[in-house]
Amino acid sequence: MTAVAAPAATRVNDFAIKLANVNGTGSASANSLVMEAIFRMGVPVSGKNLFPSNIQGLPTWYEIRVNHSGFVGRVQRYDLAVAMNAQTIERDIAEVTSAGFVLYDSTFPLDSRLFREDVTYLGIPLARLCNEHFDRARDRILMKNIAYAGALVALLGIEPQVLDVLLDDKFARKLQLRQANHLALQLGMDYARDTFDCPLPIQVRRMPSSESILIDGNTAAALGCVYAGATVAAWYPITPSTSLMDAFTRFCERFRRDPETGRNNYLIIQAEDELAALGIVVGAAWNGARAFTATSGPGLSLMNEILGLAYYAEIPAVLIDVQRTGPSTGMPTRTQQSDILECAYASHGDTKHILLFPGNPFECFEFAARSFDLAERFQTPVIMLSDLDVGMNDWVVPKLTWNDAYIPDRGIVLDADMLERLQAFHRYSKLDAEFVAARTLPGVSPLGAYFARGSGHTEDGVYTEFPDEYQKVVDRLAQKHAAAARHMPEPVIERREGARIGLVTVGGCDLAVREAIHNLDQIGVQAGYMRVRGFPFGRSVQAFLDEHERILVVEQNRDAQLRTLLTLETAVNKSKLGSVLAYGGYPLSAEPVVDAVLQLEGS
Amino acid sequence: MTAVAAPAATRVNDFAIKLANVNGTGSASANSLVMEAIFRMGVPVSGKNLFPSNIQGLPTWYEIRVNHSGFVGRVQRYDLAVAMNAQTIERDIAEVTSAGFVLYDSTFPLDSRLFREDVTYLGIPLARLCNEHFDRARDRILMKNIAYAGALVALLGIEPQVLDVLLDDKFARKLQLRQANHLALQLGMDYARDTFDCPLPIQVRRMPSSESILIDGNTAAALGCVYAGATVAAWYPITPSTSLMDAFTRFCERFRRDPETGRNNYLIIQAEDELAALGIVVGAAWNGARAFTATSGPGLSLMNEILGLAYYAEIPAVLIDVQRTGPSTGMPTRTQQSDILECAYASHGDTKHILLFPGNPFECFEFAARSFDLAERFQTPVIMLSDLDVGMNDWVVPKLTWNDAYIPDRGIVLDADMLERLQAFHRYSKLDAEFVAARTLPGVSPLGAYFARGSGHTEDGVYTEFPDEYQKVVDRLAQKHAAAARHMPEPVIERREGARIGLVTVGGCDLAVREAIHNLDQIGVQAGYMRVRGFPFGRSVQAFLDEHERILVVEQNRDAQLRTLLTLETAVNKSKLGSVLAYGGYPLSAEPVVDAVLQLEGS
Amino acid sequence: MPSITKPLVPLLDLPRNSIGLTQREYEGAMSTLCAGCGHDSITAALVQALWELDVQPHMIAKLSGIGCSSKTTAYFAGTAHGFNSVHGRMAAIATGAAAANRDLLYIGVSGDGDSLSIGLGQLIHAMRRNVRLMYVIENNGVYGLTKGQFSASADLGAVLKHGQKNLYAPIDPVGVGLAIGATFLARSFSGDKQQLIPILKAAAMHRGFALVDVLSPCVTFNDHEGSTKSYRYMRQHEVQATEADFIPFRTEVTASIPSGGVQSVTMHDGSVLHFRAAPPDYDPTDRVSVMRYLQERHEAGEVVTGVLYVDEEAPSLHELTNTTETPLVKLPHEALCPGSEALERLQRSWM
Amino acid sequence: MPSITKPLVPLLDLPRNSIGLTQREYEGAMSTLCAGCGHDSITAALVQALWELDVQPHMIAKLSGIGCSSKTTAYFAGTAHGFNSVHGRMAAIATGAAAANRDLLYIGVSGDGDSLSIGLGQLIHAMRRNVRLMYVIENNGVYGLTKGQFSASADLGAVLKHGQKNLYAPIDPVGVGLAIGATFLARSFSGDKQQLIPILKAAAMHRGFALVDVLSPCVTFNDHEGSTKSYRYMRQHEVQATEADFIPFRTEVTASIPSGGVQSVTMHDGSVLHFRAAPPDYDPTDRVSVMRYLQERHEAGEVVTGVLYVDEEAPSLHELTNTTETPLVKLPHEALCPGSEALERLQRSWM
Ligand SMILES: Cc1ncc(C[n+]2csc(CCOP(=O)(O)OP(=O)(O)O)c2C)c(N)n1
Ligand SMILES: Cc1ncc(C[n+]2csc(CCOP(=O)(O)OP(=O)(O)O)c2C)c(N)n1
Ligand code: SF4
Ligand code: SF4
Ligand SMILES: [Mg+2]
Ligand SMILES: [Mg+2]
Repeated sequence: MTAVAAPAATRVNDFAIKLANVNGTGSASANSLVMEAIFRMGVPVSGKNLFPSNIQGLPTWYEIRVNHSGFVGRVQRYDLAVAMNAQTIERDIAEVTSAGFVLYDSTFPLDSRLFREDVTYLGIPLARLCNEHFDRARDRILMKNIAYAGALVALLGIEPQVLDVLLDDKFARKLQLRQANHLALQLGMDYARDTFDCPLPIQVRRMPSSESILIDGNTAAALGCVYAGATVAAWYPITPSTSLMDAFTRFCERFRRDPETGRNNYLIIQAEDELAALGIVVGAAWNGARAFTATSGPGLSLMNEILGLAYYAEIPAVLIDVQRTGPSTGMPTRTQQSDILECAYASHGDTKHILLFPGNPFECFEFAARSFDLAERFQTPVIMLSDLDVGMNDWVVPKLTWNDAYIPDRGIVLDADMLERLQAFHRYSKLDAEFVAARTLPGVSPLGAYFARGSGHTEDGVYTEFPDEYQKVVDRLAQKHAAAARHMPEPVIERREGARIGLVTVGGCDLAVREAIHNLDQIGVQAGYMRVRGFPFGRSVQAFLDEHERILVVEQNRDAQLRTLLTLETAVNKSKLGSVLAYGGYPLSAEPVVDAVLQLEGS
Repeated sequence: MTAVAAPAATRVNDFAIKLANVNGTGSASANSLVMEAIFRMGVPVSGKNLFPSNIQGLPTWYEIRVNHSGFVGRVQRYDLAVAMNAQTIERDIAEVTSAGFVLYDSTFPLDSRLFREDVTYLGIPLARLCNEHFDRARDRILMKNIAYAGALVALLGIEPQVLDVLLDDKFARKLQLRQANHLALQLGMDYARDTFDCPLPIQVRRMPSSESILIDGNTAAALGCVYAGATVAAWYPITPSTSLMDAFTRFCERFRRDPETGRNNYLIIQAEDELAALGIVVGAAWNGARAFTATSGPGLSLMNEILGLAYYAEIPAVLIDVQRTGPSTGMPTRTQQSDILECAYASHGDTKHILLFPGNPFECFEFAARSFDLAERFQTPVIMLSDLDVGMNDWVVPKLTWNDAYIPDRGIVLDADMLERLQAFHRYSKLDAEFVAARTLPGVSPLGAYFARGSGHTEDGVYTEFPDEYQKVVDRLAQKHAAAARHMPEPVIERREGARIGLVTVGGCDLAVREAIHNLDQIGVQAGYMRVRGFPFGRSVQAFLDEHERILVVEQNRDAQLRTLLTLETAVNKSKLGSVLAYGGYPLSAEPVVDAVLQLEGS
Repeated sequence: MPSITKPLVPLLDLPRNSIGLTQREYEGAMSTLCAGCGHDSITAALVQALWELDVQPHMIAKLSGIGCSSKTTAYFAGTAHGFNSVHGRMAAIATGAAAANRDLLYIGVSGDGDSLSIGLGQLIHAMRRNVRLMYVIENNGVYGLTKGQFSASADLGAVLKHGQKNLYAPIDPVGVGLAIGATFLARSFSGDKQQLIPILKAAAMHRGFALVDVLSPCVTFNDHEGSTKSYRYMRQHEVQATEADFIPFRTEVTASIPSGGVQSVTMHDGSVLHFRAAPPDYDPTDRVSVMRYLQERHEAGEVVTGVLYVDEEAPSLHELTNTTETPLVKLPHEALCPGSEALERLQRSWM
Repeated sequence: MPSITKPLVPLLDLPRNSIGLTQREYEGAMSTLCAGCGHDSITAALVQALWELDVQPHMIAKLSGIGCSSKTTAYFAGTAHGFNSVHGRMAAIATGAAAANRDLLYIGVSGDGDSLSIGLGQLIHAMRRNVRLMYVIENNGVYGLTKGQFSASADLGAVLKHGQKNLYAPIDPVGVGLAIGATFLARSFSGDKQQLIPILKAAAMHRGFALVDVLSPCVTFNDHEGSTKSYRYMRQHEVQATEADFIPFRTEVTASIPSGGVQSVTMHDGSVLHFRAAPPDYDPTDRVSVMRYLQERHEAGEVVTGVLYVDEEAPSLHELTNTTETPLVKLPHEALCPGSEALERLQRSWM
């Protein structure tokens, strides 16, 4: 069948497409190629990879959202679907908006039951084209992907030369592959141009390029650790945190090798499990190194005991939890924000931790670096809660910057001279207004020795079982944690004239919630916006809660964990707090937020 | 110096004494001997063992509280101190009430700095007496303890024949030891009678004996597990839970050995760590056995990951957490109630568990048995939170009873016939009004097979990554947990006419809080009483909170963990909730509770 | 991958075992592993071994941890209960299951990451308790499911696609088993079904804990040049120490056992396991000589396969703990609850 | 217990080592262990060994887990930093510490429960990484601090005071170390200071991970008749495979080395470790023969003590990972932070 020009009006730089593939067929690179091309045309775009916890043969999707105003959060329906997976084609076609498009491989006839009156089908004989032009079986499979990418270039009006450049960069050193890719791309473009009237009503048009970059949160966080001066890293592989350590390793190989000696100014240990990973970090931090680990839910649970040790023995430790869908193994390749409560109070006994909540890769870089300052200043574990969406998907964010005047905040660390001058060194007694005690590093001098322990201890670190001595120390720990509030990153707040409702959210929900607020504004409904970025909460968080009659806490978990934390750790009256919960494992989109606000307004 | 009869008026069955010793010198048996004797005279008594996390040479105390009205919670000052430990004698004497008594070994002169004008010193040459009458070094040390016990018998007016019986029972099969003990006891008694005018104003007088027993919570809990039909137990040694598994082992050897074959109807495994211990329990429970483990804080933290697995795969598992002072290793031999929050939400992702809070050994027996019914009915982990005070100290409680008509609640378990009749078996879809699904046990029949997994699954237990299928199951889990509220033990509530203040507490705080309410009543201040005994909370908990203007939550931790749970899981307005927190590691006493209420009344 | 061909052949003409079942009844769900993954060959071998053993499929209990390898419990014995638990703890969970019901056949499937890193402590202690459990390690030297990091069994100096080099000596589960007194240790290769099947059968019949370390190439992350877990390497370096040739009593085919250098071990259930020793002096019951032989071959760069060590004398967990014959799960409550009178009596001493 | 005699002797007349310190400076807090506990004798040996090694006490880092044994890090080198961590994870924590600062002397003290049950995985993997760490197991076959349950090193058939019998074969850390390629394995007895001290010195100088398994009777829970961890048993069954006789280069006293059957190993720092082999053919560098010998002696009911295996060739963690000579903790921020320009350059490819 030939293309029927869709009745829909032209929509420039404002559409969403979904690419449905089978994992392990090499579609990933083709998909990101399209997304990157759009990015290079200066158009705000996002690419979300919905991949299975499997290596080959299961369904995988890639969603591209293009939006001139920067609202590139996830949507739930698509203007165009590239349907390359027979297992899911029915669902995939069903998700196309009315008057939308379906691109499929017409080498094989499409099951008639899959036809919809209200969408346009763009059949392209991808398999046939590739079989005609490529000999190696491997190429025939891989190049199908590049071919549909080529077709999209034509259909969406993407500038072909942008792709030429991309391919040339990508395969700079691989002539043969480069040629193959160019050919496949051309095949798709030509076929589309010859067969359909291109571009479709949904199309891309160059915008003035901004100073932004395309980066995923794990890469950014790893870079933050490098810049903060982390020297020891220990980890145990787990999706979706693995790529963070991979990136840290790459950056260290590039930036941390002594030019003269060729020796490494870092040490990364792939531990035997997460207990060891955090143990290594705690040992290194006790010894004075900036050390961190990255993990996800199951690893976090295994780290509970040692987190309590670090809290009580007052040892800095940085832990990055890239959250995924729980409980238990859950859905390892789906996103969620469901470790908030466990992170806040991890371990038995009375414990409280410092948390950071980056909302995008830019903040992953910034907060990762900041974690080390906070951990060392307050001599306690700091947990940065990222998630799969923020950590593994490519985001368009402002260029990262670094202030070369930065000096690491090591907190109160006494050196040999200070110890000399000091009358006596009390490891665990309040030394500053923020209830922090002075620490020393092993090897400093005979005067600096103390005994770190997770057992009851006096202000000198001596073992005790006397209530008063024990309480002195644990009371200070509570005060210390409270004092950290002043040092947390401020929440992002956008007040709106006459808004009775305030939307409070966290992390990667950012874009979708902003979009919701924008859409609500279009229909004359106002809502304030706050995204918390650290725990303990500071004054501004309290202020925002107080300013609004009703609060809706938007988060990606079943049990309203952020709402829980706000209920417990601010003075807010919980009856004021409502929830918008999205926890199916996909990144948040604006619709449910809009609906919830309207419902509340209605009531 | 000779005894000056204290001016104080005679106080019958209402006093407290503290025995200060060095651990590893065999004082424990002598101390409990005195306490048991008082118990056998029908007088309400408690004996609290404040021992160090050490095997030999550190301070250890034993506190005996005698109170005719049954208020035998801990006190902070003592009418009589037996000062046998030079390391702590200063503190020990300081804690004696004015007009109180100090019993010490006068073989060696007492440091004059230890003299107080307002107390009476009872010097007894214990070492000399024992050296004169015993030859073996071991006896000379051990018998000193029995000798001061003898002195106390005379000084407190305990019936000697009660002790004769006790010793005869105790050393029924050990003639020589029996004689030695009798002799030492006599030496102490005689010396006291000859030297001081006995009995002292603080004295014991027989009361009509009630149907009560003397028992510790760990023994009672172990017995509860035996009666509930637990067949598999796995554990890793940790104070203060160890004695629970020791007792379970003893009871099994006694009650679970097949008379004919001599084979065991149980299997107890000392695991390599707590991860394995809970793993073994989960494996056994998946297979249909009633299985449990007992641990304390550090073990609980290590069990976090597998708790999440049991929650999500819906496997019954009983965990008894005998709480101790945290965080980390903390004070292993001191009590606290600081695992409440971790137990309620243990593991990453969205999880919620069923909790039981016994307040004394009687309830340890009852709730331990009940845990298995709840775990199997709701196919989820059940955590019973005991603590060191309840678990390891001897309590006077009503005799335990068992209803022989009891039938274990196995929940919905399909057998081969049911499976035959059933159209199809859906492991994870709601089957009853309480959102519980049907389960089957391995080996039942080819129709009953299902795949248990901690990864995302459909209502049939099939792996899924689709949001809707995933949510169906986790939503049901939340509803199931809520439905369990109806099955929790009711809170213990005592309303008081015109009480504006309500005291809410948990576990072993029971006695001290009741005593506080009694004392307040004496001075005309009324306070209502509620002790919660299970989570999720039921209607009655909400009702009590609503009925009172102000609520004081009395608990033994720093961070007000019960108050936190009430704030989150009831509709109460948290501004109404105040706290009384005692977390130094010693059992609660009434004083701080009285003070807090008066302060609140004052304001 | 048996489960994939499932739809094609009609059931009728398939051969049946002595309990009247075809191999189909021992198959499971369709595999979702990579085409060519060694793990699927092991699944196929398990299917045939179980079929040949005439076990009732629903009397099998399958347990695993987390990993590509651990997924395979879903791909055989579809009418048996399965438990895909958490990473590294399967040995403990299987121990509990075996404790509760001694009547089932327990098959644990794990990976080298699951067993030799995070789960090493649990594995060793399960071996030490001699829990009756066939424990198969699908050993590929990498963490497949997390995309190919080195596992603790990766070869010293092995190189990953993206150039990373392994710095640490590999942990050999058989060596560890020997050191801590394991009672059944075997090694095989996923590509050698003919050897693997009898080994799996022997393991299934073993009295206690039977460890079967099966080298199983990861075609996606670890089947390249130089990997000692690759098909190529195994084909070149495999040395069969012993060929297990397993004969259940009910079908005496002693005829098939060749004479000379034959070493026989009677399994706890009376069936007999015959070893044809490659080196005529190889004695799989003598720990010391086994250690020496393996160490020597290892230094010669060879991978010794076969049933390498067996001790059928050592009692299993239930025997050690003297538990009753009846599975604990089958005991009626009356047999477990002492009742009110006993409670009354017991409390006298506490009054 | 050295720390207990502390107040008595005036410092002056005590002998001083080459850096002018008396043994006092190597002592720590007063022990709170039971009188007669083997652990205290090990503490005493450590004090003397460290003194003889002329190490600056504050350049020592002491780490331990939880247990009576783990408490002993408080009883020596009082001016050194100590870390009494959590149960079973010390090996990992010490690995991290060693990673951060390669200039300190790391001494880990643990127990058999801490190391062979809950901590077994961590211990094995620390050995595998060959972290430079002297790891002392104060091995008494029981969990002392929790009042005497059996540990994984308890003897098969051993009986506790209250009659319980151990059903499982003991795990021997030396055997496990041999199986997984550890590079320094020694065993000694707390009651034999003369042998223990040179072994501890050798372990301290070892290039990588040095495991010292010291049988250390628990007089309270495990020193009774029939316990192979008792003083009586050790005195009867100890067989010295090798006597370590350690001579740092700076003080060549070769005179004291007898000729004949002497086996010398040069430690990574150039100092030499001499072994006088009890069985003349004993070669502590040949893994296979070591395995055989130990297995044989074990079956003969003997406990072989001495430095049982050494490999000074194997590179340690820092060598394997090629980290810089300067301890990582001493690197200035400039050496670690690439700076804004590099960030600028890096991001070009992402625009
Ligand atoms: C506690 C925990 N940590 C990490 C992971 C992530 N993870 C899943 S599978 C796996 C390793 C699998 O390797 P292996 O056992 O060798 O199986 P393979 O995929 O190679 O067959 C890891 C680290 C997890 N699921 N749980
Ligand atoms: C996670 C955890 N589980 C259990 C304990 C309790 N615990 C303290 S010491 C110890 C065993 C000590 O045995 P070992 O290491 O042999 O030392 P020993 O006392 O015999 O010298 C145990 C189980 C703990 N502290 N932490
Ligand atoms: S990744 Fe490797 S181990 Fe996993 S399925 Fe593919 S081939 Fe098999
Ligand atoms: S209990 Fe045993 S190990 Fe612990 S201090 Fe006493 S003797 Fe030593
Ligand atoms: Mg693997
Ligand atoms: Mg021990």
